Amino acid sequence: MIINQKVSDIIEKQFPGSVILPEEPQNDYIQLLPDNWNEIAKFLKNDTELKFDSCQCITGVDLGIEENLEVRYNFHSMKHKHKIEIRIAVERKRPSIPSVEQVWRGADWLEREVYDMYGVRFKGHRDLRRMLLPEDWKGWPLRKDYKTPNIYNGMKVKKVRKGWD
Amino acid sequence: MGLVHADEMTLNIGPQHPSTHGVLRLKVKTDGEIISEITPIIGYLHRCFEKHCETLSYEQIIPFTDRCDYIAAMNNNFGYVLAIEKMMDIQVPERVKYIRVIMAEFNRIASHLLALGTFGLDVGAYTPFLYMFRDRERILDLFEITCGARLLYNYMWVGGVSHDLPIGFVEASYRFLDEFEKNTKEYHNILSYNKIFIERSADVGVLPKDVAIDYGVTGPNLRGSGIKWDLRKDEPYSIYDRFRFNVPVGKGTMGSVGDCWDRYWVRAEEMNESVKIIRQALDKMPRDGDVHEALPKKVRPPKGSIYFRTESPRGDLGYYIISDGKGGPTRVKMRSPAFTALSALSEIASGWMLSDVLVILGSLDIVLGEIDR
Amino acid sequence: MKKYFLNIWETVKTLLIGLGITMKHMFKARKGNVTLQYPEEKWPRPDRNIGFDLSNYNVIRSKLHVDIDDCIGCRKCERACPVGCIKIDTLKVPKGTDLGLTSGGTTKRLLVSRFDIDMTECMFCNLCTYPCPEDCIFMTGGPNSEKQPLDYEYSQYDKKNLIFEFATLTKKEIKKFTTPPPPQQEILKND
Amino acid sequence: MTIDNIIIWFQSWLPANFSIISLYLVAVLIAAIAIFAIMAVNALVAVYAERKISAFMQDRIGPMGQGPGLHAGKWGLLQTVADTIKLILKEDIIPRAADRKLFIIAPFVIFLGAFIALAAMPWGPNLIAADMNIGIFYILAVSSFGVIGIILAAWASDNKWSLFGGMRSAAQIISYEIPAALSLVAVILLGSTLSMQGIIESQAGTVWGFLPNWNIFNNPFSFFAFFIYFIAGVAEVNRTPFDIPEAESELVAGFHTEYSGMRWAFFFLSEYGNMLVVAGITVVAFLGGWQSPIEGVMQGAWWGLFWFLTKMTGVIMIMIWFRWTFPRLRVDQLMSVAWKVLLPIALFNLFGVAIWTLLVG
Repeated sequence: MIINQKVSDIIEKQFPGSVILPEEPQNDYIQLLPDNWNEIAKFLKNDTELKFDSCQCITGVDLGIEENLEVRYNFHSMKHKHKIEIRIAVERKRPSIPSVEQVWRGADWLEREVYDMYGVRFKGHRDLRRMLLPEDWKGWPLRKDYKTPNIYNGMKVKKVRKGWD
Repeated sequence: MGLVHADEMTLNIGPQHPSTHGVLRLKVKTDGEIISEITPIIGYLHRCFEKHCETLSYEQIIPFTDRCDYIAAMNNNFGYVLAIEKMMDIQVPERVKYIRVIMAEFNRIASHLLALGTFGLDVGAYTPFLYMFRDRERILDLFEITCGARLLYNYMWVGGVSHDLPIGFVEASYRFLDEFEKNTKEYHNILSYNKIFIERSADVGVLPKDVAIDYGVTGPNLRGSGIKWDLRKDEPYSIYDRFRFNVPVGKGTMGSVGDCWDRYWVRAEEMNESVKIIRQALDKMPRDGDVHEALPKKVRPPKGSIYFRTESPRGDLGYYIISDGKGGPTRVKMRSPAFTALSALSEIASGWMLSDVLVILGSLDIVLGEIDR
Repeated sequence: MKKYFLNIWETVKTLLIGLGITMKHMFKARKGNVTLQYPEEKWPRPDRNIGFDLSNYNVIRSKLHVDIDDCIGCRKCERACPVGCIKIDTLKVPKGTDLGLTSGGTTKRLLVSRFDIDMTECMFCNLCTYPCPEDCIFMTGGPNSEKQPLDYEYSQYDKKNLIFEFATLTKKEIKKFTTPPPPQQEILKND
Repeated sequence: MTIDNIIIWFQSWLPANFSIISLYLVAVLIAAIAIFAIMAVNALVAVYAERKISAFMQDRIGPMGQGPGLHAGKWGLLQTVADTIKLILKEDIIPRAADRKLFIIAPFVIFLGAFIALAAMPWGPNLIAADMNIGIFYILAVSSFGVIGIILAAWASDNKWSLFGGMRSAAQIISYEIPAALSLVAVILLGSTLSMQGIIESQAGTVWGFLPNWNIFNNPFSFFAFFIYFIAGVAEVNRTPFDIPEAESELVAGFHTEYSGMRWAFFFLSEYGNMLVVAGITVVAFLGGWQSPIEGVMQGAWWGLFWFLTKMTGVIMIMIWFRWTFPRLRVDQLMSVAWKVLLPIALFNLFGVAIWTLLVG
C-alpha cells in the first residue's frame, strides 16, 4: 500500500534514523528501532495527517531461536480509514521495548498478553502482569526455546499422547 | 463520640456466577452497593489456541477457530479462511461466496439473539431470553442440516465450504426469515420499549466515542457509541460490497449516546440488516455450482505474513498469520474483539451499582472463549 | 409535574403491552415451541419447525464408524485428525497374499491390525472423513444411515469403553496373513 | 369455625370438668395443622402452576412425563412431589463459618411470619381461625416479622452475597410497608372496622346497581388504593419485578445462597405462604372477601370458601404473570418507586377516601 511508504517517509523526516529501511523495497510494513518508539507512537496518534487513533493488534513473534523476537503493531485510523503495520525487533536475551499503553489505552491488555507469552518487558507499563496464564507460571510459552515443564505446582503435566497405549 | 468507620469490601464476582457469561472473574471493591474499582481477571478458559496452531496444519486449525468464539463459529471460520485465501491468492466460486455470506449472517443473527437474550436475563427478564433462544434454535437447525453440527461447524474451508447447501435450504431460510421478522417486533414490545428495561439500561455505562476508540473497542459496541464503522461497509471483504444494507449506530434515543440501551439497540437493528443481506444473497445466489472446485491440493501459503480483519458479531476479528511456506503456520494470532471490549469495562463501569456493573458487562457481549483463547 | 405523570403513564402502558404478549403466548404455547421430549422423541425429529427430511441432511455428526472391510490402511484419517484420536497400525504382508478387494474395487495391500478411535477425545470436526479414498470412515446416521444406523447415545460408565476398536482381525488371522506362503504355491503360480 | 367453635364443640361431648386449657391447646393445634396443610397444598399447587404457566408463556411445555418411573407423571403432575422428595433427601449443609444457631433459626422465623398471619385469614363467612377485632392490624404486624428472618439468614450465612440480599430486603420491605399500610387504612376508613370479617361484611351490596360493592369499585380513590396495595404487596413477597433480594443474575440467590435441602425448602414454602397472605389481604380488603360477585347468588358457608379461594388464586396468578414478563428494578429505582410514586399517591388516596366517606358514605 502507498500509505506505508508515506508514513515511513513522515516518520523518517520527524525522527531521523529511526526507520530501518528494508534491503529490498517492500510496502507491507515499517520496521522501526525501539529506542524512541514512545515518541513516535505519540506522533502517530496525534498527527493530524496520520491520526492512528486505534490500536488494533499487538502481536509478539518468534521466528526461531537464532533470530530476534519481534513485536508487531497494527494501527488503524478511524478518521482517515487507513492502517499500517509497524514491526520492532527486540533482543532475545533481555527483551525490552517502550510501552505505548499510555498512548493507546487499548494497548494495555494487548501488551500484557505479549509479555505473558514472550516475556517482552514493556518499559513504562503501569500494570505489567500475566494476562492469560496463572501468576506463578514460569517461562514464556510461545517462544521457540520454551520447554514444557514436567511438574507444575506439584501436579504432573500430562504429555501429549503418542500412540496412546 | 466515635466516628462511624466504613471500609470498602472486596467482592469476587465469579469465576462461577450466573451473570459473568462464562468463567470470568471480576475483583471489585464495593462501598455498599456502589462499585468503586473493577479488576477483570481472565484466563480461566485459556486453551492455548496460539500454541496449538504452531503444531497443526492450516486445515486443522479451522475447528480450533470454531472453539474460540463458540457463539459465532461461522464468522471465525470465515475470517480465517479469507486470510489464508488472500495469502494463497485463491479465487473461490461464486456460489461459495454467497453460501459463506449467508452462513456468516445467519450466525450473526444467532449470536446477536443470544447476546440480547442474555442481556435481558441480566436485567431480570426471563421470557424474552427464551423467545430468542427459540429463534436461535431454528437457525442452528438450518446449520445442522447443512453441515451436521449445531455449534462448532468447521464448515468453511480454504477454497470452499465443506458441503453444498442441502435440498430445500433456500426455502427453509425464506420461511425462517419471514417468521423472524415478525418476531423481532415482538421482542421490541416485550423488552426494548419496556419502561423498566429502559430505566435499567439507558444512561447506564456510557462509553463515549473517544474512549471507545482509544480502547480499540469495535463492532456493535463502537457503533453504539455513535461511530459508523463497519468493516463490511468500510473495507468490504468477500462480496459484501454487492449488498445494500445500513450500518445502525447508537443515537441516544432513550438516554445518552453510547449507553447500554444503545448497544442493545444496535444489535437488535443489526439483526434486521443481516436479514436484508441474507435475502439479497439468497436471491442472487447461483443455483448450482461445485463448492469444492477451488479447493487447493495442499494448503501451503507462500512465505509472508498477513493481518486480516473481518466483522464478527462482536467486532473486528483480526487474524495475524505468519507463514514460512510449510504445511503449518509459524504463528497465528487472533485479535479478539471481546478482549478489547472487556478491557474497557473497568473504565466505564466504575462508580455504578453492583446491578449496573452486571448489566454493563452483559451489554458488552463478551464471549470468554474468545477472550481467553 | 407533567413529566412525572407522563412517566407513570409510560410505565403502565409499556408494562401492559408486555403482559399482553406473554398472555398471548400462553394461549398458543404449543405453536412456536421447539422442545424435544427427549427419551420419547429423539433427534433428529424431521418435522421440527423447519420441516426437513432426514435424508436431506448433508451429514450428521454423531459417532465415527469404520467399515473395516473397506479400509486399505492408508492412514489419511489419522494424519487429518487435529487431536490425534485415531490410531492405526498396519502390517506389511508378503507379496502375493490376497487380502481381497474393498467394495470400491481397490486391492488391499496392508493388513490393518489396529484401528482405534478414542471418542472421548474426538471433537467432531469431521476432518477425518473427507480424505478417506474408500469412504469407509464416516459419521453414523443421516445420509449414511444405510451403512450404519444413527447412534449418538453411546454413553458409558467407564471412559475406557469409549475407545472403539474397529480392527476385527484375531492374532491367528494376522499370523496367517503375515507368514510367507509356502514355496509350492509360488511354483504353482509361476506355471 | 373459629377456635372458640372448636372448643365449644369439644365441650358439648366431653365431661364438663375437662380442663379448658388442654382443650384450648388441642383446638389451636387443629387450627395450626389446618393452616399448615393449606400452606403446603398451596405451595404444591402454586409451584406446579408457576412452572406450567411460565412454560406456556415462554413457548415451552414445562414439566412433562409419559408414565411412571423417572417421569414426573402425566403432564408432569408429580413434579412438585418429586421436588419435595428431592429436597428432603438432599444433604443439609451448614457452612463452617456460619453462625450456627441463627443459621438454623432463620428459615423458621421467616416461615412463622407467613404462618401466624394466616391465623386471622377469613376463608369463609364463619371459617376463620381467630376472628380478632384488630385482624388486619394483626396481619400487617406479624407479616413483617419475616424480614427479621431474612436478615438473620443473611447475616448468619457469613456470605457477602447473602449480606447484600439481606440489606436490600430490609430496605425494601420497610419502604413498601408504608404505602401498603396507607392504602389499607383507606379501606379501614371505608369499613370503619379493623376486623377482617367486618371489612368483608362492609362490602356487601352493589354500586350502580350491577357492580358488587367491593372496595375496588366503591369509589375512584379505593380503586387506585387497590393497585398501590397490590404493587406494594408484590414487593413485600420479593417477587419480580421487585425480587432484588434474591436477584439470581446479580446476587446468585441473595439471602438464601448458602441454604440447601429442607432449610431451603422452608424459604420456598414461606415465599409461597407470603404470596397467600398478600393475596388474602388483597381479596379481603378490595375484592369483597368471600362475597359472591353477583349479589344473592351462590352464597353460603361453602360457596364463601369457594369464592375466597377463587379470588385468591386469581391474584396469585397475576403475580406469576408479572414475574414472567417484567425485568427487575435496581435498588435505588425500587426505593424511588416506593417513596416518590406509591407513597404520594397512597397519601392522596387516603385523603380522598376520607373526604368521600364524609360526603358520600
